[in-house]
Amino acid sequence: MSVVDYGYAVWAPLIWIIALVVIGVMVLIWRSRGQKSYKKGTAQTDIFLSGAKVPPEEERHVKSENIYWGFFESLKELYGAMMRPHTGIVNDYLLWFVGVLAVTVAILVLAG
Amino acid sequence: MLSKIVRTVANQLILFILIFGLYVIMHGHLTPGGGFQGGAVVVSGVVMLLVAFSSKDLQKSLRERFLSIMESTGALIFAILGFAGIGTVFFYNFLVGTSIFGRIPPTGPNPGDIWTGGVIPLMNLAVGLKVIAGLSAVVLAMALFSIGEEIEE
Amino acid sequence: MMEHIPLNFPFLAAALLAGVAFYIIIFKRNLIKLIMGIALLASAVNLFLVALGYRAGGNAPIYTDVPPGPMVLPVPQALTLTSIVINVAVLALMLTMVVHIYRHTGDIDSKKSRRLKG
Amino acid sequence: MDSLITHSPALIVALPLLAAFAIPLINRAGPRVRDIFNLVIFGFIAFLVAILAVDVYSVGIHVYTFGATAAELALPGGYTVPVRIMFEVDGMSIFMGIIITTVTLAALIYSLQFLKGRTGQARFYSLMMLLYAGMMGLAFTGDMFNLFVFLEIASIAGAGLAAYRTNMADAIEGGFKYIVISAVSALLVLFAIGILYAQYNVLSIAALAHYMQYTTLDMMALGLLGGAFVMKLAGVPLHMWAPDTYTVAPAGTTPMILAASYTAMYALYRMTFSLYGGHIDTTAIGWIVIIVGVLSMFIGVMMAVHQTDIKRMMAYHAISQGGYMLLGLGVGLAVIADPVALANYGRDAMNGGIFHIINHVFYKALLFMTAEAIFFRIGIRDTNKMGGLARNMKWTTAFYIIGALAISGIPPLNGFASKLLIYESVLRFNPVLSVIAMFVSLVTLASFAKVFYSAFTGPPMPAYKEVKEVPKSMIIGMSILAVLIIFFGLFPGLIVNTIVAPATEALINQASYINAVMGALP
Amino acid sequence: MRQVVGLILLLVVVAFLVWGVLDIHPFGYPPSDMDDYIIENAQEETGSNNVVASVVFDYRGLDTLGEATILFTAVTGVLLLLRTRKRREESS
Repeated sequence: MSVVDYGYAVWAPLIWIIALVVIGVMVLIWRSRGQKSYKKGTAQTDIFLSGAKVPPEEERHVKSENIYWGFFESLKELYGAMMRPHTGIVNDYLLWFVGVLAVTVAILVLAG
Repeated sequence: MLSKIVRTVANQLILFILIFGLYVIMHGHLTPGGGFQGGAVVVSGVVMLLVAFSSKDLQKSLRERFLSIMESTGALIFAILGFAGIGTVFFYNFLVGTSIFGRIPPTGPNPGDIWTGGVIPLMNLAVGLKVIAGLSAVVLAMALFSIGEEIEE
Repeated sequence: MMEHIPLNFPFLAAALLAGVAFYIIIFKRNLIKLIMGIALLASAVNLFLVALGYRAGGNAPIYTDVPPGPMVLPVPQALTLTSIVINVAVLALMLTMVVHIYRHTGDIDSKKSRRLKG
Repeated sequence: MDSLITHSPALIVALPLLAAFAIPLINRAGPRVRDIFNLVIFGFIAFLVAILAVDVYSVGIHVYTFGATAAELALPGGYTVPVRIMFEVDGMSIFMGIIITTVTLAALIYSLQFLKGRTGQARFYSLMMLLYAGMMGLAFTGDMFNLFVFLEIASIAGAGLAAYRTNMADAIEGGFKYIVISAVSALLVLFAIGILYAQYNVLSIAALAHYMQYTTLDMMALGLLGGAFVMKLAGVPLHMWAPDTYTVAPAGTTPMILAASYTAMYALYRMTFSLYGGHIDTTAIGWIVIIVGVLSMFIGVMMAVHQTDIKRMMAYHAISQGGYMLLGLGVGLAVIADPVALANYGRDAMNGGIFHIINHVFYKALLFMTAEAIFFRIGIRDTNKMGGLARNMKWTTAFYIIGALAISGIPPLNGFASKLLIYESVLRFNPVLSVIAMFVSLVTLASFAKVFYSAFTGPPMPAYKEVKEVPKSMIIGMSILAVLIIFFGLFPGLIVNTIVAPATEALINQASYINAVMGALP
Repeated sequence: MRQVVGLILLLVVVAFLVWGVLDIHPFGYPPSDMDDYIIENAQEETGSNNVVASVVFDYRGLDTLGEATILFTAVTGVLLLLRTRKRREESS
């Protein structure tokens, strides 16, 4: 009932969840056997920026436009090419529409 | 607010426009025309009044609340006329053969009889009511909004 | 196909009218002209529909005092009636939105109303 | 009861119309009465949809002819063409009906407290009912011109709702773009209908499919229809209106406009499978659909990961997820001609594509609702200015996590099941497409993790110290969808065998769709 | 640039439309199974002399309901969008 059968394999979520629970329990057991030298509130948990002054709390949040900076930096050309058509002018939307109509009708009439 | 001549002529003319529009609505099942066309004729008269007089003066006699209620009523009458045939199926013309609008004309060309058509004249009336109210409301609301006037909910 | 050309001028007119409408909605930045182009496209489609139903030498399909003879097809006329009213409704809504755009931006150039892009 | 089942297709479309006409009158009795009226009548409509679904799944295609002397009488006596409008409800139609009804119910409950203290509530609910009626009519109808009429109803109501916040300039702009592209594409649909009518002088879809000669004109009509519906369903490169409109639409209605674009996708499938699918080689059409789908997946997700506006990012993800559905159905369309490939993987691909529609509508509706909940509380959509919201909006955060995991295809949520079906079957059709699909899924996870980090986690922002959780009705509306997502994820086999497989069968089996109307004509 | 591309695509579409519409049945001689049925039986079935009215309100009544609905929708949308400015500010 909960199993999807396709071609040569199946997907059974309940079995997957059981396996996940078993693995999680094992991981927790393993973790509990680690060494307990971590203490809250001591100097262990302070932030150390190689001696520089630590900014206050609400300024430590990384803005979303800075996340994945390297990804966008390396794909700059692709994004430049992809941003160019997105002009936001409604006439351009309709021009794309007419272009797609031309291509589709041409393919279907000449090939179909 | 146009000149006195225009206002006087409009005052006299609106009566004939209304009568012609109602004629087109009521004879929709016999002659060219129907609810939409006749309603459009009547709304053209409303637009003439809007041009002749200022939209504020028109708002005093023609209120959006009244128009909105009238439009909902027309639409409801039309939908309920469709529902009324639910005994057999939706939109079944259940009035043919009955005493109201139920006569069946002879096949082929004939002079025509107002008491024919089943639900069609009633639907024409409902649609005409709806079109008159709706389009007048749109025109009036646009005119009032463009001069920054209040539009009641 | 070629033998239809002397007869099919109404269809040809509809197609060319649609082409003019496409030209307007692609190249005219003025939003009011854009709406005019859409209205023109609607008229082209309505002309096409109502021309489909014409029968040579036919009367209007209304039996009240009609001379005997063939009748033109009634269904395309009904479809055209419906489509005309639909286009009236669409145009009313579009014009309302253009009024609002003019209120906000003080301009009806489609280049000016592009806050949402990218 | 039997008469109720017989008339249910008409009632499902007519009752929302009656409600929409009556709401401006009922509003005079106070907002509370109006809300109760909305919920009661919509509950009854949902009940009708349920009994109609049971009837369709047990009996078969349900034909309802308007204005005839009997509901099942499709053809007039002694004639071979249907003259009256008829509704033809098969597995695919009722599948769309179930999706639309669920989303609308959630949106209605969500909007109850979202709209509190705003103007124009009566007209807002009236437009909501009209949008629902338009979508249901578009899903149920078996008549070409009627399809155009319902398409216009859905478009106009959606544009009016999208521009609801008239004090924001971008809201008006989004609504205007939506109505413009809807009007142009609907007019091209009407042109294509005229072409088809000119050749065969019938308007019923089944009769057209029965008499279809597949001439050049028919191919041109198919091109016009396909372009128009791709525009409506926001497939790349015709997708640019979708982020603008989805971004500005008010809370409850963004999922409904999303569902409206998927009813356009349903119309595209109805045209390609039921109207044209029969006797021609549909490989070219299938490949066009596949290319549009792959482009949508890739460009949609690459644009989405770059956005900083939260609703705009979700809108681009809607485009990219729509690509999955087009990919699955396109594979099915490309191999529908040879039965071996269809039995091997084509049917699975179509199952995945159709199953992905319902999954995607549910979790994307949930995500849009969470985004609107944030906007409802802090009044901004820019993720650069957000931070630490999870401290105050716990329910919203939980729902966002569920939706984000589901859309990224993390097991055991429902997105994984449909995506797995698509991967496995497309792999056997063309491995490259499958690899692209998996890459798109990875980038999806990355972009949602980005928004989760910047909006919900992080140190407490001083600006949002007093942000409260959203009101009850919004939480209830969101939790309905969340529960459905988890259920669909845990029991995918049940859903696939119960409602997805009949939809696939209804699309593949064109002859039954035709015979339901034309009977045993030669 | 944009002008050139737009014109080329526009001409392609218009050329296909012209080619298509020249292929339709000759003007004035349409195929007419459904319409002949309606013209013959409209008077008995609906009792209306105006065949177009009988098509609009009886044979295709649902389309007319949808049409009236669209008009209602547009009026509702217009009145929704044209709320007064005072109310619009507090509705933000």
